[in-house]
Amino acid sequence: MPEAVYADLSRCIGCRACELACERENKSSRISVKVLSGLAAAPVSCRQCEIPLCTAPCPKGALSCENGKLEYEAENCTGCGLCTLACPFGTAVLRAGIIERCNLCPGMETPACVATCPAGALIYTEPGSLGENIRQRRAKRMNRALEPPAPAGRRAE
Amino acid sequence: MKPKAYERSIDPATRAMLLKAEKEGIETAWDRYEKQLPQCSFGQLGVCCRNCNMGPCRIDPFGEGADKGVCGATADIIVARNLLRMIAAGAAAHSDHARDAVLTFKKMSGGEAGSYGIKDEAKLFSLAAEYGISAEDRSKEEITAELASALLAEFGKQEGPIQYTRRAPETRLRLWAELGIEPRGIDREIVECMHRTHMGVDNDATHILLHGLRTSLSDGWGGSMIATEVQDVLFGTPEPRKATVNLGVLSEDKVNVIIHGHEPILSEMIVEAAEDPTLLKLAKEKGAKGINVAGICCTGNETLMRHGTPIAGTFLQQELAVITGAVEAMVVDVQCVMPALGSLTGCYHTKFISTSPKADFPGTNRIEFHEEKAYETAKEIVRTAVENFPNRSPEKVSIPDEKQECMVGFSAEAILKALGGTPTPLIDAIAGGSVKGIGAVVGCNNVKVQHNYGHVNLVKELIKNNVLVVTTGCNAIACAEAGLLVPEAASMAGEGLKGVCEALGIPPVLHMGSCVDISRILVLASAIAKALGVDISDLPAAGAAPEWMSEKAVSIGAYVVSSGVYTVLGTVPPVLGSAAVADLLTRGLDGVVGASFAVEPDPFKAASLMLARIEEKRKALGLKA
Amino acid sequence: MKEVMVRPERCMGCRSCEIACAVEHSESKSLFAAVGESPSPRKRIYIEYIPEHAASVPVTCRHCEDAPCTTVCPTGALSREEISRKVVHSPELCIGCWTCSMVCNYGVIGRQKEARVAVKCDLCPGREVPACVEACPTNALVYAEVKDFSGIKRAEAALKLARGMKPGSAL
Amino acid sequence: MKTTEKRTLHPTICPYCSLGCGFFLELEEGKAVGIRYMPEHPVNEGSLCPKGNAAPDILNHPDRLKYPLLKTENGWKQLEWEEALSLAAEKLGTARKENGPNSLAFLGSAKCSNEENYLFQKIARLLGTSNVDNCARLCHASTLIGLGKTLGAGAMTNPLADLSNSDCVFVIGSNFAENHPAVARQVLRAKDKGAFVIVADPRLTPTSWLADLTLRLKPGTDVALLNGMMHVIVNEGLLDRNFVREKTEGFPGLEQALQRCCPETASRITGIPPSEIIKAARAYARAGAASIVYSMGITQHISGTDNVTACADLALLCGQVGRKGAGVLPLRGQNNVQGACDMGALAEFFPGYGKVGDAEAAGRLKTLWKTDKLPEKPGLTATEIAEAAGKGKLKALYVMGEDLVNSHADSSRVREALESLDFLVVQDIFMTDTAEYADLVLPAAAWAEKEGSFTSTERRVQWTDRALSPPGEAKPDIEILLLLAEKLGLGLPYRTAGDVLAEISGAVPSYGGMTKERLKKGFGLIWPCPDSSHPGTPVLHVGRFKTPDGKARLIPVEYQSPAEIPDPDYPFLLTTGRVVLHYNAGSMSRRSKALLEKEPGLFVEIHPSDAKAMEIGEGNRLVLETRRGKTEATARLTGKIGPGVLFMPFHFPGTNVLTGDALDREAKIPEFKVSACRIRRE
Amino acid sequence: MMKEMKEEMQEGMKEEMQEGMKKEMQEGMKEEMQEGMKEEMQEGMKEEMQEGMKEEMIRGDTKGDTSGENCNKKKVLAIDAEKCIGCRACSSACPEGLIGLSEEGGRRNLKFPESCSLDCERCALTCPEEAITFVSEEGRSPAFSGSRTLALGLMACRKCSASFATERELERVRQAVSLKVPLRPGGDFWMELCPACRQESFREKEAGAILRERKIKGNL
Repeated sequence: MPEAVYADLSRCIGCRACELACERENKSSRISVKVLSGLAAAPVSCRQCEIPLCTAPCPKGALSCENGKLEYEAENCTGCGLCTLACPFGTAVLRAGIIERCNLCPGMETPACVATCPAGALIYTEPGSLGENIRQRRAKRMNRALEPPAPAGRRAE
Repeated sequence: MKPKAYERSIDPATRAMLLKAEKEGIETAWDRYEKQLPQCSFGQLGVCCRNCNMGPCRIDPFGEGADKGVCGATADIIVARNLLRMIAAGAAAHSDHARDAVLTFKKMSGGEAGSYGIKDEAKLFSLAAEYGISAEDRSKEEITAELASALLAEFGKQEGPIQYTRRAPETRLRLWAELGIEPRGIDREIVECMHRTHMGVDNDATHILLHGLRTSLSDGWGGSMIATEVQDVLFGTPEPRKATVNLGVLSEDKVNVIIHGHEPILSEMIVEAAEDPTLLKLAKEKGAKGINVAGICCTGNETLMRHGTPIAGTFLQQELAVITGAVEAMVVDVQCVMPALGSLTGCYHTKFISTSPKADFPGTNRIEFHEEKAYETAKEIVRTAVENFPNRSPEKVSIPDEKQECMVGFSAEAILKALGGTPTPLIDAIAGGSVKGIGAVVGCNNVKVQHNYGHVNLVKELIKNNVLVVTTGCNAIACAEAGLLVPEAASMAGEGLKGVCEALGIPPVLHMGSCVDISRILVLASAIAKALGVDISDLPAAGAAPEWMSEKAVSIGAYVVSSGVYTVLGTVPPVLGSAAVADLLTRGLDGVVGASFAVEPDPFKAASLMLARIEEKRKALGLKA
Repeated sequence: MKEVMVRPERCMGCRSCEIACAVEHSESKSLFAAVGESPSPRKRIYIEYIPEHAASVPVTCRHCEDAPCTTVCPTGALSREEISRKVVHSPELCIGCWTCSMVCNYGVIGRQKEARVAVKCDLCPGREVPACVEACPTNALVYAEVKDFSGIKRAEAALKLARGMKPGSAL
Repeated sequence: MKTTEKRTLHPTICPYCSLGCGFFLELEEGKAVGIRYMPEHPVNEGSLCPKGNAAPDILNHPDRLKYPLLKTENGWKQLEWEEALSLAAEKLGTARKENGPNSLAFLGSAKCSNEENYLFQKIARLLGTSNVDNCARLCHASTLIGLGKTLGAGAMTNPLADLSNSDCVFVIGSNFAENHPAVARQVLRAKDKGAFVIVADPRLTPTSWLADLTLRLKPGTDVALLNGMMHVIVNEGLLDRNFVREKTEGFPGLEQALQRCCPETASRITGIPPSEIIKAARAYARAGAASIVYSMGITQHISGTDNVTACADLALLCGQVGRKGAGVLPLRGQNNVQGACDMGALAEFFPGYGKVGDAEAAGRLKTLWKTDKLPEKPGLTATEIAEAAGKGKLKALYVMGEDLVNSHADSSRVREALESLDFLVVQDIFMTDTAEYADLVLPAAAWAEKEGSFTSTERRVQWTDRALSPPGEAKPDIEILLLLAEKLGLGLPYRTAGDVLAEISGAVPSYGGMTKERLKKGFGLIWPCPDSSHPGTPVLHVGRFKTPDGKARLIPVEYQSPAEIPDPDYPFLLTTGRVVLHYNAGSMSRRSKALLEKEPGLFVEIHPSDAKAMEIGEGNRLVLETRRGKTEATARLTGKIGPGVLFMPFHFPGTNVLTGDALDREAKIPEFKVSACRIRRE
Repeated sequence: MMKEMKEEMQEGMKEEMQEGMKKEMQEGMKEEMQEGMKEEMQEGMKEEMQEGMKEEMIRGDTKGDTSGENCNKKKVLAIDAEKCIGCRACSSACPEGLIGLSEEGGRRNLKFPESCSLDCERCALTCPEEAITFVSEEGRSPAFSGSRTLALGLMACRKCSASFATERELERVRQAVSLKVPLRPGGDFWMELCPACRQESFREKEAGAILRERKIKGNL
């Protein structure tokens, strides 16, 4: 099942290590992190859509999608840039006739940005299983509301 | 909006009593069912395993959750093991009933159970012959004793075969032997079921199911058949007779005693005790015009077949009988007795009397029944009922007037006799096409199906298409209540069947007895198959259990299919959780034993399935459509 | 707007709601037929077991007022129905980008593997009461307006207090 | 070494901050080409911050010093090693002969390995002077003194991973999200388990994003906050009575002192509402296990030592020490600042924290070093070295891996001091601003070009091997020092770092069981590790404290306003700190293209209301002025700081022109965090 | 003043878009016509190319030598103004940079040379709309006279008003995308934003929840 990089914004500390790591592995960073109103940082990178819009206008089929996995052959890409206009997230960037988008670091076991994220904010997983740990946390919080508050001075040895 | 009572049953008497129950705020099985809804889906699919304390484990049928139990059991294993345990329980019920009968027979032969005697000597000698007990210069008592010990040995034996399986056609026996499903001993198969389904023993679905078939055969051609044969010897082989059924049989002015359960050992005595002059005198003293005994479930069927005692109702009508307010004593022994009767009888003057050493219930006056002093105990029970007559509070009494005539008592022997000693006239009728084939419709009631809706409509559909129907258990009572067990019912049959029925003066639907008496159908089918020189699976016959509920029905279904008869079930068995097991039962078995199951809640579609199979068999036998 | 409200203390983790939800969103809508269906039906309610508290909690879509998933969905597949205020998903618009399941802080957006689209709770439009609420044997799920539900909770708490029990504990 | 095709992988430790994150350096034909992550490393579990990812950039950087350089009238002249070292030895010898050993001074580096710092201070002390110090003076000197006085050991009490076991994390004066990003990983893990995080910081930093309660106190008022919290804890009986009774001394004195600072007074001083002080105190005291995390925000004040002491008092009051998840965690700055201090590269400490002047410690060292003469009086600290040089008392200064022009406070005075020296040797990997003033510059090897052991902030001593050879003629510091020692006539008996470590384990008791082989197996050892079978001690103070009687000391401290408070002509309060993309003086991080691109120049954060009042727009060039000097920076309008407060990073030359050199009386650490300042548009 | 100007522009764009839709229908009809025409042209071109190659082989002097100058055979560019969507793939593909590209005044201008002596035909191959074809000297019809400059209207990003694509490009993309996913009014706001602004708008949306949570949490 195609995996992708997902961000848990409650953990991102805006350190931009992912940008550095991506730049080192792929010449230019395909993930961009910006701090919003000094209160939170949000990374953005290609969402690896399973029914991608970016492949729709590609005249030469350079950008194609087989069973949910995006493939890009630079040789027959004409650099027309139509895919950059079709991507709703604007994460397909045309630079020197080649489309630069996150290809999930094929050479590495987990993408560089996920491996390097100090806060563990980037997760590389199958889309369906994203909800699992979020639900666990939510359920824990819901259930803790039921537990009576810990008595003063409780010592957890 | 139609009152709920109408949706719950098609039988007017039942509807009347349901309305009364609603008015009196009495909870019945239907109300309790509604409180259970929605029922657990894992249970319905059979993918819940509680066989060890690492569990309970359940398998997510849609593959998102767990796909194996803690020990790694897959859905196939769990469904197969649960099914095997149902067959084991069903077979155990029948076979233990047979054990009681044989023990009574043994005590009778030893002179310890004076209340009993031998009613059908011919059958005694034919059974003895079957067991190879020579009859010349031997007294009846000696033969009886030897036969008793031979029969008793069938239960404990470790190596096969079980004597009565020899009655099946040669091809069938060879098939069972090849498949390794020839039963070796009645108790042994059941114990092995329990062993195999213990955690970590038999974990291959097909392997488990094969043993299931073997256990069911030890029930069908073992336990049940022994019960029927011994009961015929002790109480006589049923002959055709007339009787009445439904709640209307209860009388306003007589002491009503209901015999409910499965073993005739008790009910025969009660019927006899009810004719005891002293008790009749006492009844008169108490202001009753007499003692009226009515049956429910199979113990009712047994006395109905042999004495024509009226039947008050099917399994689901046991509470309604009490609700009429006219029942002085509800006398029960084993199987299909609802514990709710305990609290229900509390609301009325009815005495709930449990008798079997093996079965007790909350809220009963217990009068333990033993064969040694059978008749005395029976009299004591009837006396209790008679003494209870004055306590009846008239304002609570309301007996529906629905009462239906019926012609019963069609044991295999009776049918053969009616056909002139051999099955040929029937075979010719079938060959000729006036009778397309034989339909065996059996089974109990189930709140999941509108009461008697499945039974009656399926049977009507079959006879309309010239299929001679043989019936037992609650289906028989349901058909009787719908007026199908009278010769006049031939008018509802197709032309061919109508002609045959009118010629022989028999109803299109033959009541062959209680649940254990399905063995009579096997004997009949085997006789016809041998006469035709084919296997049972080649006969144009099909079985059905439109409203089955008890584990006995699962065992019956299993041995009917293993004997080669295609069976259609009305309610869904808990097997759909495993595609493999479901496929094996509904398709795979055809290749194994020449018959398989089908599940079809709609009685009309069920009938067409049976007709199609019968058509298929006729074509195979070269009979014209 | 009525919502599926949860009383975690009553949840026994029998998962009947999960199966009922999957069956309700299958083609045949009947348990026995749905079992064999492909694509196999997907549940929209999730029972989360918490080992530390040995408790199970049903987690389902809260149909948030300004749902992060509707704001983030690029093609408008996830949108709020004007009249019913429900957050609904139209599969034909879904491009499988999964940003909705990334921002949803209940983690209740599931995935239909075969069609590669998101699936989420739509409060069973065809039914008067959602399938999960109906299927719950212990009434841990209640389909009510928020204000009515807090009424139920208040009554329950009062009852428990009257019996000298802690309001949060199960009956 | 793991090899993929023709690329080889070498395990190494990140040279930047003190966490000691591990990763694999990827080499191709001896050149650093990339990084592979090391998920099994206990500290960073494979993750690396931006600086970690850019670490290899400095390895084959064109600016690297390649040859020894001598300053002549017409620029730098390239020298041979032989020539350079004999010149240095000769200059040092003459200065020592003419004006005595104390006219020499040695500035060690927290970037160099334990072995190099040990050798460096040994040479200084063998030459007869204790004027040897390192940049710990500028960051955690107050921790050494503060925690030393109270808990008996001036180091982090629990390992970093232990933070995930805390139910409450009290972060005061630390912006770990930017300066020690891997710590965020552990705090977030604690939060997942339901921990309550409190962040006390004047600025709104990414660290405060993780907080459940933020206390935005005025800079320099930490003691008031801590005293206020302790007041609440004592009065509400939330303290751990039996811990205080059995394990501490001095509670009556503290209790009595605390009466004077109730939450209301604390609120007046710090600017935080009393309710929040009370809430923070209760959360910290009530938690099953609570940790205090602090850094420069606590230490770099004239009240630095008092701040540290107050933190220790708070922890001791609530018994939150010496247990899983409960500890006091000072986050050190440099990758081997803890090691440098352990090695005694401090004016007042011998290796192993024996006091200079303490006869018994000196005796042990004399036998080990087979010498009869050791300095009896503590030498000049780093800040005093600059001062003494200014007054002409110092003749020769040997600086190893330290850019004091940019990292010391009041850099204009530092520049004058360096000019007035007779002889300045700078041994570094780049031509830093300090090296410009040197008479002799010696090219050193960077971290991956030499072998040696480094001690991280959690007392974990890790060994790194030599991955590639240094550029040009550069030599590992250890080789340079050995050659210099020979030239100075001090016959030192070792050749490799392993030999030096063997001697260290003799000199420093807590390194007793550490050998090169043991350190290379697994991920190093956490000291104290007294003997070769000892597994190391992740959690300190279990059972008893390292004080003579085994009991900790509760020492009351008074709030003292910062040296320089804003006044009419310097209305703004300037505080300095770090940003995630640069490191300390920036000599390394500013040379990495990827990092510089993202944070190109010096900026000053100013509150929008102040900016509007002075018509300052975003990005305008501003001139900042303090009593020490002037600097230019671009304005950044943000609500991260409060009105009347300015923030500047010190990774660019110019920031420390502004900072004052008022020193903490005990730890002699300059007050970087508070300076009065004024600004005007350029 | 700036605000009104922008409104008119948006008004203008809306009308154009509606016309675009109308035009699109007409184009659909025209396309069948062009299809037919295109086939003959390609047929024509193929024969002509084969002759050209045959000639060269016979002459044998320029075999293998594709550098432009000394091959004197000139080919005329035929530009189909209707088809060109101004995606400038051709200008970046041309090795000699013969196709001029400039953008001003809300218009993107592509200056096609009248003829080209290179025979790489890369521009024709890269054109997504196959708007560039080559006709021989004689076959030139009067319509294709002289060098052609196509000026295509540029769309300005609604947020940062930078012009990021021609209207036709966006029309082509909208058409292609709507084959995969129908674009409803709520779901195509991003079509009017330039890629950079799309990233920013998505970033704000992504962070919306956490920003609100941290603002609510109090003194942040």
